[in-house]
Amino acid sequence: MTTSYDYDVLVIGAGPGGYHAAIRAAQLGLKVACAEREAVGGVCLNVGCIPTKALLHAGEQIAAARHAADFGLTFGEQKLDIAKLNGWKDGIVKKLTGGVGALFKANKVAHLIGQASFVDDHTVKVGDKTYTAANFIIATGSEPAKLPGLDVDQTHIVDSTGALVMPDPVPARMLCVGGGVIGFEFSHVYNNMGSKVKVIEFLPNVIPGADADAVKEFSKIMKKQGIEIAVQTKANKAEKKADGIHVELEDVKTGAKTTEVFDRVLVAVGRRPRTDGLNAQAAGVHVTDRGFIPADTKQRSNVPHIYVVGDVASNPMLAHKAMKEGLVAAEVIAGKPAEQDAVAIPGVVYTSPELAWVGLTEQEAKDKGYTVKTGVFPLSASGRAMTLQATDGFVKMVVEADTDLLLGVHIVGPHASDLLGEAGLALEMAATASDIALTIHAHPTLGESVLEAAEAVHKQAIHIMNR
Amino acid sequence: MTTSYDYDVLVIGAGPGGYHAAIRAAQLGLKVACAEREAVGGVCLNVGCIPTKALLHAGEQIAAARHAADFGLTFGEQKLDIAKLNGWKDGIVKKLTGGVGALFKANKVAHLIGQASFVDDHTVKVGDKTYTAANFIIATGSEPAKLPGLDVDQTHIVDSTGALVMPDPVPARMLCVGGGVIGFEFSHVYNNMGSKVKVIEFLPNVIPGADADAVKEFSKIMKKQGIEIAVQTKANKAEKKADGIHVELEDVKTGAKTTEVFDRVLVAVGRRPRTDGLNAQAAGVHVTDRGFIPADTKQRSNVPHIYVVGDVASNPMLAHKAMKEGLVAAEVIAGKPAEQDAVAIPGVVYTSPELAWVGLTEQEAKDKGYTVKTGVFPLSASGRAMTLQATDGFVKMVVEADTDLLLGVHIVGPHASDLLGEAGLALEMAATASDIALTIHAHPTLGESVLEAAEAVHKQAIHIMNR
Amino acid sequence: KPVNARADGRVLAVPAARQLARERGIDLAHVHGSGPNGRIRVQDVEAHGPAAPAPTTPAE
Ligand SMILES: Cc1cc2nc3c(=O)[nH]c(=O)nc-3n(C[C@H](O)[C@H](O)[C@H](O)COP(=O)(O)OP(=O)(O)OC[C@H]3O[C@@H](n4cnc5c(N)ncnc54)[C@H](O)[C@@H]3O)c2cc1C
Ligand SMILES: Cc1cc2nc3c(=O)[nH]c(=O)nc-3n(C[C@H](O)[C@H](O)[C@H](O)COP(=O)(O)OP(=O)(O)OC[C@H]3O[C@@H](n4cnc5c(N)ncnc54)[C@H](O)[C@@H]3O)c2cc1C
Repeated sequence: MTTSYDYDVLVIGAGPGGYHAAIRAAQLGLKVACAEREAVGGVCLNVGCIPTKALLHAGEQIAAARHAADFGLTFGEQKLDIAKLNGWKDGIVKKLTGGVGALFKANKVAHLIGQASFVDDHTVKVGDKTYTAANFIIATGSEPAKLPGLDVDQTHIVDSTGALVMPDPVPARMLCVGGGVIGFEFSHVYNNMGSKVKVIEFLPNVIPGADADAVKEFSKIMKKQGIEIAVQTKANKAEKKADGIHVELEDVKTGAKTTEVFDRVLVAVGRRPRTDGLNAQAAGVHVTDRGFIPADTKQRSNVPHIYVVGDVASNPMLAHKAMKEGLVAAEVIAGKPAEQDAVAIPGVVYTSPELAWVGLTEQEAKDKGYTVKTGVFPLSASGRAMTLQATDGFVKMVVEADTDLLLGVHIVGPHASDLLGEAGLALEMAATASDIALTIHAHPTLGESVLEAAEAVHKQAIHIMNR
Repeated sequence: MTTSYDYDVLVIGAGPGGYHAAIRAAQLGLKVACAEREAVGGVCLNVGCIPTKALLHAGEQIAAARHAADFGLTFGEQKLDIAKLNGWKDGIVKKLTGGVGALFKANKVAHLIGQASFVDDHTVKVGDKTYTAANFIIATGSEPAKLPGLDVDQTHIVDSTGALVMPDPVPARMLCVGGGVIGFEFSHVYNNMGSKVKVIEFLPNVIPGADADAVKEFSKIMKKQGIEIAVQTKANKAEKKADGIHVELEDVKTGAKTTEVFDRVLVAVGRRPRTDGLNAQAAGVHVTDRGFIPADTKQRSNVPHIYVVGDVASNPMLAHKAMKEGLVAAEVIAGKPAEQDAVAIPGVVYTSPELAWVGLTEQEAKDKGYTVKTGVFPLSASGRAMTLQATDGFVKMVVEADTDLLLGVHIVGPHASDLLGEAGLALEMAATASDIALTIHAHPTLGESVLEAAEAVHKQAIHIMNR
Repeated sequence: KPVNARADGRVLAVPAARQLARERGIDLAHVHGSGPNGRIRVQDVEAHGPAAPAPTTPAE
């Protein structure tokens, strides 16, 4: 590509969407720059996917040490050095963000430090300098939604970013406002670290978007682990007093109000797209009322040479969707036949057990007019799950009745996110339940439960009675 | 099927091959019996797959507690109650074998207790009674191979069955004769429980059958964990003395002999098919010199109504192969179009990290005449692996160069056995590396490393530089 | 005329076949899929015969 522009592609934002786009564009021989105003890696690496998983792992190790007593392994007094925990987590973040920086260098992606604002549809200003580019990829991501009445101070009342810094001591009483993925991941961490955690959710169900049976099983397990869950409940206001944070809770059905006292309140009520400072209108780029910049399946905005990927483009706000879209945008710009044509985008709650799914829920499939068959295999019948001390949960498969076509897979269980690999590939390959059932799965593995769920669709699972 | 026989199908042996065959035959409406002379569940449930995985999990929890110090979690003195450990393991076995018994009842499979011997090709004797059947399925399994000079007493010198009972105290010095899957699983257990373990292997490489690169990585990690490995070494004889078991080791290249002293010696030099007491010749069933009863892809022996499945039929001696063959035999008898047509049979070493593979190794693919491309993604570049404190290992993909057809996947890493689900389905569905690369994999998961290995085949992995 | 018409409007094709069809400018709705449920594999796209020129996105 020869142009009179400074760059073939200028990417705005170095989160997963942006850095995937930048690196792939560079791999394809384009001259690339990537502007970032905060830290390379975006929300995902710095204050999202990665640090949460580090804390979740630490919390799970605490729980595992407790469960080790079941097989005769006991320990003397346990000590958690909170400063070291936070440092370990930060070290992983640093390693990964440093890695992205190194990949930029190695791939010759120019890293522009500062906020990018459009001047016109081929020009941005980053700090004092202006740059021109033939194409832009907007990857400016998202930020936590706010909740009136609960002002985040990142100490007593925190959002997901504040919650990532584990305080010392661990708060005795924790309220999580919002029963979505992020809320439950933090609740699980704090619960394992010793907090008494309560989750409130406005809607009738937690983890909106997940299969109803899976959510039911998941909630049951979370409650068994000690997390209190109150649905159809909202938090009206919070007040710091000497004995803690007084939060007014309201039952949304009856309107009944109560006040409860906590030591830390996490506001995790969703995320909203972020376009502040971008000056999109200078480029003629359309921003919706809700702040999104919509894209077509080639990731093009309304301005054909300005692409948009990741959280700022659309829901679901997930890193792997951003990555895929980043690759598509880069390839389309390079003249490749790429398209965001994913059959399904997986979702995971990285608690222990995990809740992971890909494809349609049973209800979604019915709503779309499919005649549906399902197969469920409980992990209580899995030998591998027993040896892992993790028999809570199941694999549920949703299948089109007459064609056996796989529509969705919903897993509550250990390593559920690892099992999604097979489920996701199966959906993309238009596999049938038989394709999975006829594939040898190693014994003894958790993957056998995926096989058995497929067999259960045909009423032929071996390790349960098929009704 | 209406016959004048007592049963439509009589299965001999209630290991994974036999019990899968019996249950599937019953699901398909046949009148089924299953004879078993020892314990329902066979080697796999009683003294194989399951109890080893229980011990492996326990050992890994000990290691995990040690590594928890990295993130600030420390414990006072650790105590392992060996009796409780053995009891926990036995409890899992009991639960699973009890489960198979219950499934027999619920599926109306008659459980015949005792050794089955053929009287003629439609009759067996079990204990005092004789039973006739229209079809038989031989699923008599295998037993540990013996090594001259090392007589198993199940206390000092043990085979895999003896090794399953963890002695109190844990032996200080342990020799494992045989560097195969079973040998390494036990070595890993004992090493984690505090033994100083040495593994010797006659061949130039451990884990025969696995990809050479994967074995190299695996050996490196096992050594790093403290296991001593000596290849091209054999054990000639062992003598119990006051200070331990004196074992004469021989370097098979130089012939040099040394004597080393151990507290426990495990003989894990392979397994051989088991047909003792079966009186196969009375039914006209052909047994090879090496003791196998060969089967065709419909699992038929040379006598068309006598089927054979599992370890007694052929290598590899793996439970999931036995299960698949059991299902095939039952379905063929029921008139279904089943066939053992698996593209690949996965293999797993359930150490931590695991070594797991399915399909062709790079060398096998070359030997078969394929032009091969490979892609490798190291777990040291995986964010998920970092948060799991488990960055040793890699995913390696072997692909046909011109067609992109996937030929094999080789994984050294945490949860490798869970990741095999995707790899196995991909092989069975004749997927290409592109199919995997184009499928969205949830972030942050270990499955992303499978995706990145597929991208690496095309020199387009994102998180490493592609040479 | 589409040879692939499912009630849900989906054309069942593996990812690599979708990619190849895009590259060759072939509408998958007109490709005969040899797999179960008419699932289209790479070979099916190749067997579809000479393709129309791909509607490429010229890089600027
Ligand atoms: C606590 C938490 C946990 C999460 N866990 C997961 C998970 O496990 N899995 C998952 O898939 N998703 C997870 N997510 C969501 C995930 O982080 C986002 O989907 C992902 O980061 C979106 O990537 P992106 O590239 O679109 O944007 P972002 O990651 O938000 O990156 C956008 C970047 O653009 C920069 N930027 C914005 N405007 C400008 C400008 N004008 N000029 C220059 N730079 C600018 C920002 O500084 C930022 O670095 C989590 C989120 C949170 C908050
Ligand atoms: C320590 C160890 C670990 C292992 N780990 C794994 C693993 O992780 N994964 C894996 O895939 N494989 C593993 N294996 C191998 C696995 O156990 C075998 O492949 C599997 O058990 C074979 O199943 P089968 O049904 O063919 O025979 P078996 O399980 O051997 O069962 C045969 C049954 O037949 C009975 N029997 C024999 N003769 C007669 C007769 N004449 N009359 C009546 N009953 C009879 C026996 O008592 C036995 O119960 C392991 C093996 C060992 C020893």
